[in-house]
Amino acid sequence: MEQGLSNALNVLIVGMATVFMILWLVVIIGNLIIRVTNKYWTDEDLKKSAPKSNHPSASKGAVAAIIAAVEIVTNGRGKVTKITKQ
Amino acid sequence: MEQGLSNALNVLIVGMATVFMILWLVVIIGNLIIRVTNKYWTDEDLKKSAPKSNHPSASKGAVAAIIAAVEIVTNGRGKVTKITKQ
Amino acid sequence: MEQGLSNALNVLIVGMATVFMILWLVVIIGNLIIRVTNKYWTDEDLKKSAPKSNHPSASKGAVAAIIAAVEIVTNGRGKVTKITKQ
Amino acid sequence: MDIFSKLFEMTAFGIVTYKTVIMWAIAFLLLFLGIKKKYEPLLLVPIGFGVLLANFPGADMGIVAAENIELPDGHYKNLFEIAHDYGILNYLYYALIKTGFLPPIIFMGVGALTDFGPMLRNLKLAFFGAAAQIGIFSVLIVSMLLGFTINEAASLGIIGGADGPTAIYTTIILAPHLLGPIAIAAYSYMALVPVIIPLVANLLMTKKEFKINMKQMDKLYPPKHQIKNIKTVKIVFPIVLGTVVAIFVPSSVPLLGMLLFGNLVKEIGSSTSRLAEAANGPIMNTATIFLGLSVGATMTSEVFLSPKTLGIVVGGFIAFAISIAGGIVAVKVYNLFAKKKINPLVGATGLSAVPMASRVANEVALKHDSNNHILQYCMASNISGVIGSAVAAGVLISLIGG
Amino acid sequence: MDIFSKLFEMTAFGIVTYKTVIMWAIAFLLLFLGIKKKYEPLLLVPIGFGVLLANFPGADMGIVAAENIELPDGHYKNLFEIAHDYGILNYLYYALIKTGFLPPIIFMGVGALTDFGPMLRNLKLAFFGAAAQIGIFSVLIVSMLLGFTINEAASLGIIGGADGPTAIYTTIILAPHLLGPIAIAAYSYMALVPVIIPLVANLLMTKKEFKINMKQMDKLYPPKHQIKNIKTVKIVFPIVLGTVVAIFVPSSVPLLGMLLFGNLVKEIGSSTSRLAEAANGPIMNTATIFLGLSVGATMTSEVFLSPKTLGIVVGGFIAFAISIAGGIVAVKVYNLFAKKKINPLVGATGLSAVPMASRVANEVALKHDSNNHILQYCMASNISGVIGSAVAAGVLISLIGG
Amino acid sequence: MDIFSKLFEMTAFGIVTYKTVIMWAIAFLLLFLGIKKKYEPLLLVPIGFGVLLANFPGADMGIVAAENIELPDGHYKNLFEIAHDYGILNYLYYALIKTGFLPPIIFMGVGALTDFGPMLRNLKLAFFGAAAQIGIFSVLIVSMLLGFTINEAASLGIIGGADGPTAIYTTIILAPHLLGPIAIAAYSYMALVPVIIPLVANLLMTKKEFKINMKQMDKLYPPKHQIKNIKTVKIVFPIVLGTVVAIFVPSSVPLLGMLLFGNLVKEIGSSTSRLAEAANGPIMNTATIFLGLSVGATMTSEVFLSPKTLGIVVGGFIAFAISIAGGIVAVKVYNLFAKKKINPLVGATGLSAVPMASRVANEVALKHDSNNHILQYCMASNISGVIGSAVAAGVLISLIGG
Ligand code: NA
Ligand code: NA
Ligand code: NA
Repeated sequence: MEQGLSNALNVLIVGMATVFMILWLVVIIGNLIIRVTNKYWTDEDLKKSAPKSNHPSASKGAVAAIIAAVEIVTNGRGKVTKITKQ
Repeated sequence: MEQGLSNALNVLIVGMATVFMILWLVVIIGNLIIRVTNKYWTDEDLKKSAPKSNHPSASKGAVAAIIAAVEIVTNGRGKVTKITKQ
Repeated sequence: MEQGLSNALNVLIVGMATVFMILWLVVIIGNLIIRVTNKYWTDEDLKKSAPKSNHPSASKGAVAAIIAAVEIVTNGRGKVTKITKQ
Repeated sequence: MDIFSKLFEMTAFGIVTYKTVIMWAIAFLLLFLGIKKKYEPLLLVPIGFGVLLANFPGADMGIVAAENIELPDGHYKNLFEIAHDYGILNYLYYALIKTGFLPPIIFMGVGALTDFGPMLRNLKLAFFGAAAQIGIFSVLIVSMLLGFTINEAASLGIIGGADGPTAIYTTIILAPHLLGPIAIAAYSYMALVPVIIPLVANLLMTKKEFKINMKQMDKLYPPKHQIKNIKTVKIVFPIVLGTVVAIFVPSSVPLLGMLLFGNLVKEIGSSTSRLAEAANGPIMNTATIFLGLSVGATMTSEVFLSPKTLGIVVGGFIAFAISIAGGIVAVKVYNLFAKKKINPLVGATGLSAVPMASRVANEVALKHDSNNHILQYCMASNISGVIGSAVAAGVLISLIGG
Repeated sequence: MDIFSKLFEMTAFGIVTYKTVIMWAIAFLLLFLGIKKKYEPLLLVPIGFGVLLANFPGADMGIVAAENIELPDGHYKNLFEIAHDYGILNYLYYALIKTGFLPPIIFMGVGALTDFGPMLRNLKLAFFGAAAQIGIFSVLIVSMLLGFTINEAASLGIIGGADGPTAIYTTIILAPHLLGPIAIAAYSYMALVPVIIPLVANLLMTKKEFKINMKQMDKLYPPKHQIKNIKTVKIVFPIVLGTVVAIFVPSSVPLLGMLLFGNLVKEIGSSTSRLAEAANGPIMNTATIFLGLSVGATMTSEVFLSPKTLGIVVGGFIAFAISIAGGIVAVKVYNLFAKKKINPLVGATGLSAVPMASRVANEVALKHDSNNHILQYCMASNISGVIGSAVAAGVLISLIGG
Repeated sequence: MDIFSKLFEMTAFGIVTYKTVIMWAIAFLLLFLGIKKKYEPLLLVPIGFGVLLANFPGADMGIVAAENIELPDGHYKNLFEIAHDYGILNYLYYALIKTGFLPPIIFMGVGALTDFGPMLRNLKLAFFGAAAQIGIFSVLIVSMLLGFTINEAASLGIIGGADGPTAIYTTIILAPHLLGPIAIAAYSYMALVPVIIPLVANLLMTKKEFKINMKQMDKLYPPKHQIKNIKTVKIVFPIVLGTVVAIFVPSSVPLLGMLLFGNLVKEIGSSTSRLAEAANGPIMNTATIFLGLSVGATMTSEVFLSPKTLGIVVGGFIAFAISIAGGIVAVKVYNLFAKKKINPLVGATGLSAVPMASRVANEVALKHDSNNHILQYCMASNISGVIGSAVAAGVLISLIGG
C-alpha cells in the first residue's frame, strides 16, 4: 500500500511536471510560429488573399444581404463563397 | 418426418400466439403511454411549444411563400426552421 | 537473371497484347451498345424523356435564371430538378 | 506459343461452363428488374452485380461455404486469413453478414426513417399486423412437406414477413446456404406487392368491403381520446416497447432493439439528429451496398442451380399470398362482431413492405371509391407488420435455431 | 402444456432478477438525463440504450469479460468467433472499443471541429490548462487510499480531465472492467459543468476577481505582437505541436496525433475539406453511435452493482471540483505577481469540457458585470485543457500501464 | 533523481536517431507538397501525417513487417491481437490495406464520379489508352536489370499506370514492403503531370502536330453515328464491359468490377443515387483517410532509407515518361495511315491521372492555338487509360503474383 502510494505520488509529480512542460511548450511553439510567419509569410499571402475577400462587382450591403438570405434559405448549409460578375 | 411436422405445428402455434401477444401489448402500451402523457405532460409542453410555432413578425401567407420557395430552391435539403425579426 | 529477364519480356508481350485487346474490346462493345440502343431503345425513351426536359410553365430564360440563382445560393448542393405550375 | 498459352491460362475461357452462363443470365435479369422495372433497385442492383462478380470464374469473388473457414481444432480462420485466401467479398461476407451484423444495422437506419405516428393514432389496427404473419408459419409446414429441413423451411417461411433485413437475418442464423435465393425472393416479392395485394384482395373481398370508408367510420364512432403530446409519446414508445418485447422475445432484440434505437434518436429531435442522420444516411447506405454485393456473391452456380431454389421461389410467393390473406380474413372476422367496420385492405397491409403496401392498398381503395383515402390507416398495420415479422423471426430463431 | 412451457422458456421471465430491474431503472435514468435534461444527449442516449440492451436477459447483448475471449494457448478468439459466440455488441466492443480504436477516431473528428484560434491569440492563457489537470492526479491518490488499485485509480482520476474520449481511452487500457461507470461519470459531470463551475468559483473567488475585465486589461497592457497570417499559423501549429508532444509523451500520440490530424485537414481548407467533413461528419457520428451503445452494454448488473461504482461517482465529482479549483488557484497565484490581472474564471475553464465550460464561465462573469465578455479568453485555456488531459492520459498509460 | 529518470524514460529522447530526423524531414516535405504546392493534397497530407506518426519513436504507430503477425503454425494473428500488440494504425493497415480491401473501395467511389460519356462519344480514341501502358512493362524490365526482384519491378512499373489505387493494390499483392515509397511516387508524379506531359510532348511532337484541331477534323470527317440514347448506353456499358473484361482478365475484377459497379449505380440515376452518393462521399473519404494514414505509416526509417527508394523515385519517373511517350508515338503512327489526323496530345493523356492529364493537354494545345479545345477528346483516352492500367495490373498479378 505504502509502496503504491509513493508510486502514485511519483505519478502526480511526473504527471503535473509533464503537463506544465507541454503546455509551456505550446506557448513557446505558438509564439515562435507566430513570429516566424509574421516575418516571412505575411506579404505574399496578404497580396494573394486580398482579392479573394473583395467582391468587386457588388456593394458591401448587397453582399451582406445575399449572404444573410442564403443562410436563412439553406438553413446554414449553403454558403456564399464567391460572387462573380457575369 | 412426423416428429418434424408436429414440431413445426408447435412452432406455428407458439409463433402466432407470441406475435398476437406482442402486438396486443403494442396496443396496450401505446394506449397507456398516450393516457399518461395526456394527463401529466400536456400543459407544460403546450406552453413551451406554442411560441415556437408562431412566426410573430411575418404573415402566414408570406411564411408559406418563403417555405415553398426554399423547398424548391434547395430541393428539399434546406428547411426554414425559424424566421426572426431583425 | 536471364531467366528472369526472359520472363519479364514475356510479361511485356502478354501484358501489352492484353491491354490492347481489352481496349479494342472496349471500342467494339461500346459501338455495339450504341448501335443496338440507337436501333431498339430510342423512340420509347425519347417520348418518355421529352416532357421531363420541358418546363411548360416557364420561359427558358426564367428557368435559366432560377437554376443559376439556386446554384449560387446553395453552393451547388441544391439543384432544380422540376418546376411545376401550381 | 508459350506466350499464347500464358495468355489463355490467364483468361477464364477454360473454366466457363453453361452453368456460369446461366448465372450471368440471372444476374442480368436481376439488374434488368432493378434498373428498368425499378424493383427495389437499392437492393437488387447490388445483389445482381454481386451475382455477376461471384460468377466470373477465376476472379475468386464468390462466397465460399463455411466449411472452408473452419479449422481442424474447432476454431475458424480469422478475418485477415479469410481476406487473404478468398478475397474481399468473402472478407465482407464473413465480417459483416455471417456475423449477423448488417441486418440490425440496416434496421437501425429503417428505425430512423420510421414514423410510428400513424400506428399510435390508430393503435387498434396494429393488431392486424399479427394476423399477416400467418404466411410465415404455414409455409414453414408446407415446405417441410416438400422436403426442406426445418431450418430451411423456417428461412423460406420468413419471406412471408415481407421484410428484407428480417429475412436475411433469420436465414443467416438458420440456413445460411440459402441466403442468396431467399434474399432475392424476399426483395422481388416486396417489389411485386403492387401485383400481389390486388390479386389476393380481389379473391377474398366483396365490392362492399372495398368501399368501407375509414374516415366516415371515425366520424360515426369517434376515437375515445386524442393524443395531446405526440412528441413525448413518440419518444417514450420505443423505449417501453423495446423493454417489453425484450422480456417476451429476447431473440428479437438485435433486430427490434436496433430499430427502436434508430427510431428513438430520430424522435428525440435536434439534440441527437447527428446520430439519426448518420444512421439513415451513410451507415445505412454503406450497409446496403456491402449487404447487396455480398448477398449476391453467395449465389454461385453450385448453390443457386438446385431444386431448392425453385422451391424458394414458389414457397416465397405462397408465403406472401397467405400473409396477405391472413390479414384480410382477420379484418373480416373482426367486422363480424364490431359495429365500427374496418376496410379489409388495412389487414392486407399487415404484411409489411413499408410503405409500398400501404400505397398500393390506398390506390385499390381509391379505385373503388375516389373519396376513400385509407393511407394513414394502412400505415398503422403496415408498420406493426414490421414488428410482427421481427417477433416471428425471434420465435423461429429461438425455437429452431437455439 | 408443452406449448406453454415452450413459450415460457422462450421468454426471459425465468431470469429477470431484482438486479435486472435496477439496471433498467439506471438505463431509464440515463435516457431521461440525455433526452429531457439534455445532458450530453449524443453520448448518454446511446449509452443508456446500450445499458438497456445489455440487461435484457436472454438477448445476450451484454459485453462479456475479457476472460471469455482468451484461449488456453495465450491467444484470443478472433472477431468472427466473438460475433458468433456473443453477438453483435460484443463484436463491436472487441473490434472497435477494446482495440482502443474509436476514441482516437472520435478525437480526429473533434480536431476537425476545433479552432485553435482563440488559444493562439492568447497563448499565455494556455498555461492554465495545465493547472486544471491537478484533479486527475490528486484523485488518483485519494482513490488508492479508498482501496482502488493503481490502474483503477488512474482511470477514476482521468474523469477529472473532463474529456470523454480521453477518459474512455485511458480506461480501456488501464481498467477496462470499469469502462461503463467511468464513461457515464465523465459525460454526466461534463453535462453538469453549468452547476459545478459556479459552485467551485463561488467558494474560491472574491467579488473583485469575478469582475476582472480581460478586454480592459488588454487595452491597458496590449499584447506584444499580432498574428498577421493566422491561416498559416493554424496550419503549421498542429504539425509542429504534434511532433514536439510526440517526442516528450509518445504514449499520447494515438489521441493527440489524431486530434491534430483532424485539425490539420480542417485548417488546410478547401483542398482537404472532403476529409475534414468525413472526419467530423459520418465518421464521428458513426463512431459515437457504436461507442455509446457498446460502452453502455458493458454495464451488466454484475459489473455495475458494485461498491466501486459508488466510489467512481463520488471520486469523479471530486476530481472535477479539484481540477476547477486548480485552475482558479493557479490564476490567483499568477495575479499575485503580474500587473496584467487575469480573471480566475479563465483558469476554471482549463478543465476542458469544450465549449460548455467557456460558455458557463462567460455567463458567470456577465452576471457580475454585464460588460465583461470573457468567452474568447476562456476558450484559450479551455482548448489547452484538452491537450493537457490528453498529455496526462499519456503519462498515466506510460507510467502505470506500461 | 528517480523522478527525473522516470520522466526521461517516458520521453522518446533516448531513441531518436538521425534516421528519425530524416524521416521527419520527409514527412514535412510531403506535407509541404500537399498543403502549399497542392500536390494531390487528399492523399499526400494523410500520407505525410502517417509518416510523421510512424516515426515518433515510442509511439508504436509504425506498421510492422508481416513476419510479426505470422504464427509458428502457419496461421496469422487475428485483428484483435494485432491491435493489442501493435496499435491502431497496424490494426487499420492489416484490416483494410493488407487485405486489399480499400483500393477497390476507392475505385468504387472513383467509378461513381466517372463519366464514360466523353469516351463513348469518341470510342476510337480509347485505343490510345492501351499504348500509354508501355511505361509499366518497359520499366519492369529496366528495374530488373537494376537488381529489383520481378515482384518489386512489377510494382515499380505500375507507377507508370498513373493511377493511385491501382498502384497500391498491385503493390500490396506483389511487394508490400515497398508500399510506402511506391504510393508516394505514384501520387507525386500524378501531381507533377503538369510538368511531365509538356516536357515529353515538347520532345516528341512537332509544332504542326500541336496544332491539329480535333473539332475541325470532326467536321471534315464526321463520325458515322450519333448516340441517340446516351443514358441507356451508359447503363449497359459498365455491365457488359465488366463481364467481358472479367472473362479475359479475371484478376482485374476486384478493381475494375468495383469501378464499374460504382459507375453503374451513378448512371442508373435517382433510384440508386443513395448508393452512388455513399460510394463517392463518406465511403471514399473515409477510405482515403485510412488509406493515406496507414500507407504513410508503412514508411519507417528502416523501410524507407534504402537504395531501393531511390530506384523507385527514378524508375517511377521513367515509367511515367515512357507511358506518355508511348501514347504520343501511337498517335503519330496512326496518323501516318489515317486521313483523319489525331492530335498526339490525346495519346499523351492515355496515361490516366484523370482529369488532370486532360486539362494539362488541353492547355498545351490552347497555348499553340487558342481555338484548339481538345479537352473532350483527351478525356476519352484519359478514362480508357484507367481501364488500361487496371488491366495491366491484373496481368501482372496473374502472371507474377499467381
Ligand atoms: Na411483416
Ligand atoms: Na482537461
Ligand atoms: Na493508366
